[in-house]
Amino acid sequence: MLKRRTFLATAAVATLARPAIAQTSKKLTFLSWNIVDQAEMFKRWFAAFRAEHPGVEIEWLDKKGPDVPPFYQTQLAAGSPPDVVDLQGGIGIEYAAQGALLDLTPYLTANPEVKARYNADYLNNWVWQGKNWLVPFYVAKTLLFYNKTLFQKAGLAGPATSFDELLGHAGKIGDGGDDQTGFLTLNFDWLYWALFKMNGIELLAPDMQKPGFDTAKMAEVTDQLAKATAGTAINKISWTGRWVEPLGAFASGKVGMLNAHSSAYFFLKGQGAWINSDTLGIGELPGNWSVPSLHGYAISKGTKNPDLAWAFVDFCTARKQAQEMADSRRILTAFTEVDKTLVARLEKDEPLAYAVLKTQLEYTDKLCANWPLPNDSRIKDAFYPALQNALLGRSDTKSALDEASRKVARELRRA
Amino acid sequence: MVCFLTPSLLIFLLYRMLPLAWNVVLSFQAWSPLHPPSWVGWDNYSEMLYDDDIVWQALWNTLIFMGSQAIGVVIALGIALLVNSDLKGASVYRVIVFLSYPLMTVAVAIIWRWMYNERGGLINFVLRRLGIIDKPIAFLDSFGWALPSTIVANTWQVLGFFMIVLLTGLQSVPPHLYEAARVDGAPAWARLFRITLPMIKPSLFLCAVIGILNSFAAFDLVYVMTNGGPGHATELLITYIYKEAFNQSRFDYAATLTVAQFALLLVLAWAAHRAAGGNAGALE
Amino acid sequence: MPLRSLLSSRFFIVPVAIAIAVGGWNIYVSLHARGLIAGHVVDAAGRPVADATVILYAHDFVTQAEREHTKTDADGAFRFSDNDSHLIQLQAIEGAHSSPRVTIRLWFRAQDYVLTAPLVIEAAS
Amino acid sequence: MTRRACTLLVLRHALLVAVAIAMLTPFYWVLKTALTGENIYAYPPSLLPVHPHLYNFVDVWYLIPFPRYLMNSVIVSLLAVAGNLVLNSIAAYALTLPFRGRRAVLVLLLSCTLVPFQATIIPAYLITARLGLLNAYLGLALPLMSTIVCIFIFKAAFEAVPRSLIDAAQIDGLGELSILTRVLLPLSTPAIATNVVLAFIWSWNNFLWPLIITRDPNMQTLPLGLARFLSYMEDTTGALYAFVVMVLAPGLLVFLMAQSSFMRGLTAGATKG
Repeated sequence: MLKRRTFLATAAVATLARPAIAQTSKKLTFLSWNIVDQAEMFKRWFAAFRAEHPGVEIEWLDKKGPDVPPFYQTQLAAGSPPDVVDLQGGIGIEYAAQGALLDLTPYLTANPEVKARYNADYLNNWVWQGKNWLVPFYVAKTLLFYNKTLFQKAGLAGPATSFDELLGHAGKIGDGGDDQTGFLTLNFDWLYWALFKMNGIELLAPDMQKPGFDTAKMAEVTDQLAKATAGTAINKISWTGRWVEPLGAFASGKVGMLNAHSSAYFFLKGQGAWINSDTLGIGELPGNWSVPSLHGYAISKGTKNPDLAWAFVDFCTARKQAQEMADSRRILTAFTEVDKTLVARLEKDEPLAYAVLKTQLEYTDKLCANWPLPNDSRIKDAFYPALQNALLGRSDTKSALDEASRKVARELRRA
Repeated sequence: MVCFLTPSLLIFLLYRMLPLAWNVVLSFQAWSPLHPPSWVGWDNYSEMLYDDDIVWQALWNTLIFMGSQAIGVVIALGIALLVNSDLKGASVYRVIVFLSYPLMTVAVAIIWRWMYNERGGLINFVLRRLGIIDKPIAFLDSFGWALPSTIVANTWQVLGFFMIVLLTGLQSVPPHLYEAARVDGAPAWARLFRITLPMIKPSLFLCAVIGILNSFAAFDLVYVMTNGGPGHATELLITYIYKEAFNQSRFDYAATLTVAQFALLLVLAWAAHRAAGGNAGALE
Repeated sequence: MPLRSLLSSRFFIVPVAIAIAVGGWNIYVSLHARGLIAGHVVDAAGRPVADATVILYAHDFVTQAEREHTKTDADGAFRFSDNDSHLIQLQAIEGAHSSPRVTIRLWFRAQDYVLTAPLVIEAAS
Repeated sequence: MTRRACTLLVLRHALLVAVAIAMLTPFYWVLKTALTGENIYAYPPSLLPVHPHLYNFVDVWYLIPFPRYLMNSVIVSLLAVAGNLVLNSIAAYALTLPFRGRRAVLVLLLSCTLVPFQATIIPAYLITARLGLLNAYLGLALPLMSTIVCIFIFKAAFEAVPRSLIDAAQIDGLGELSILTRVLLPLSTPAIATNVVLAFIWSWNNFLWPLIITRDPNMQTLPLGLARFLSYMEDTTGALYAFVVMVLAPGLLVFLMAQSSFMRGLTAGATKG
């Protein structure tokens, strides 16, 4: 019986061990960040790009968000990084600081019309040491969703204009009983930071070398938030939930306000049957502060043909493709004309989506928590757990903030 | 016939020993994928011991996780004793208890994450209906409950394998010992402690080794279920190594942690082997 | 391994049974997958509505994309002939009035399906 | 049957039924959620599925190329199982024969089990790249082709075979390999069954290695499809749980088919020594 099995194994070895990636004339690898639902659109783009650049073969890889870093780092170590990669949030600057990405400034200066496409505030999110490292793919920033029915029930007219008024509103709704809570925020990356920025609190000192948050005002604000979280004003999931839990809680209709970015709207609409123009209010946090959550195209420095990679990025962010992307996913691309046409179209078709996306075009000068940090995830990992302990009342504010600033200072020294 | 060993040894060399050596060398260097490695001697180790306090929480969680395997072994022993007889439906119970082991850990993590859910979850529903609690507990989001919840999920999956290993031990105990003990009128618990337990010590050793290995076989479970839990409440050494290597792209520091974990596991395995009467690899 | 005991062992019977079931199902699918969707449109009082527009939305992942629309004939009947989705929604519109979107879930793509209940256009939309 | 023995039996069965219920509830719960149509976030959750339907499975079938992922997983598992049987049996046979440094090899093998796979991703990837097995079934299966616990299971089974049989075979002039195939293996079919099931389970479960080594989507295995599905559908609808059920079904089917010889293998065969 053993003989037949060994024969099977050797046959398998011969047929199935296909040669390593076949080297064709010109190959371009594009690694995207969990956007496989746009497969048809990408296939059209690749076909159009191949028509313009004959003899180019495009290999498209798509990985789930948390799986992009391990895959990209392994490819980097093996010396075969994907030519173009879609990166999210602070990872762009981190990989640039690591020397993994190609500096795009020369390309942008050589093609001013490409640079002119983008909303400068969004483009400047990826400037580090005076150089541009990524161009926008699709962008979002936080806004305030509020439950109009709960607002009317608690006798509130509209969104708050100051931090204390915000906590006041949250308290009123939280007291409405029937395990209602007043305010909820997403907490991945730095999406909650607008709460501190509106109180004039900075994470780092102006020279970005020392922590800047160890102030009395920070302690006072953290105490207020911790007290609100202990009660029913702020829902605890704000500080522990990831993506499904907080949005699921708001979609259940029991939470007064939600601080989240525009792509959260489509998840909410799918989840909450109660959501329509009359029940879901759209507004800004006090002071119109907001935190960006951006996706951008980056080119790996290890690419074999940088010009082809730039041609691909230029092609993908061109007017036609960006419009297609904006229309199909109803998200902004930071390409000013494209976003305007999308918002205009939505004004007629979907008033609610229009209200959400309109906020993404306003107050782009008031973006915060977008510091170009080469070790963004390390600073986040040093800062957030300590803050989380204080907010959930697991440790007193003073010691939590001291520990946070000690650890952040150490990370800054090590960078 | 030593050449018979070479294919297996080759695979272990390629995928276990060489990577371990690579990690050991790297733990004395500072390297990121694009820069040439530079020797830094014991810096990484000193950082691990003095500067980094997450590693101690991860170590503590891992030890708790390994310790909790003992609970699984005790429960499995209880079930094995119940099932290890000529009971009519014994084989059906055996299959049911073992049914959870061949499952895909990612699937088990999703199932249990859904059962622990605050609103739609079964556990909260049953507890509230029995009146044990009045407000739902967010098991996977609370600092106190997160680790025990992952341990319960892991025990649920591994229980079957422990039961089978212990069954092999129980069935190798010659029956005449029990008759002799019964003739002398020894009570049930005396038979258990004086005859059964000493005789199945090798199986207990194997359970101990599997329990130790589980601390990194449970990577998928913790990664999908809580991804380190609220803060670092369910951070195991293995998830922390993964995060340091790939999220923080600090491969040199992750290598140091790997070497430290390997040393810890070696000591624990040696201790379990010493406690089980010193016949390593003899799987009775 | 004598052939007879091999044939009667479960490792042979179960895979063959599965293969037969899958084969049978595929044959059934190929016979019934012409993409025909047929139904009637009536108004609140149950009278067929002629010349009403019926829109077919196909489910593509998160959003509902409008695929095609057709007109009802004299006695309110309509037919689509090339639906290729397994999850569709139908809505009848006549002037300012429209019927609620009816979700139809099919067992496989392009399954031929005749609506059991007609699409009802309320008096006031 | 004295009254006391009878109550003891009833108690034993009651306890075992309780254990069985505790072990089976998660299966029931995921099946219920896969069938249900209602909003799975509503409280209180219903114990019986609310207007159950099977359309979630249809959605999943068209959303994720399930047959392709299933085929990939099966091919990798078969390669791993075949590799395991061949390599483990010859390695275990070599370990039963005394040779210099045998204890050293035993300790080496035991310490190899303690190296966590997650920490060896980069070197393993570099080695596989140099072997040219990236994005190939063999590359996916190679690290799983030999497992140390299974070598020890074979070793125990071979040592359980009485010496006299082996000596007789040697007298008849059989070579090493034919001793293994004609004398030892036929006598340790339960150990083979254990090897098949364990190797299948561990290769079927493998999530991280395929993630790193596969490039194009149609080379991915089931765990990757599941983790990918989890990412954008999250647990919003019953579809994710329908996919979990579809992923579990093949593994359970194989196990239920092989469980009789597997159980016999672990409980009776491997321990006569």
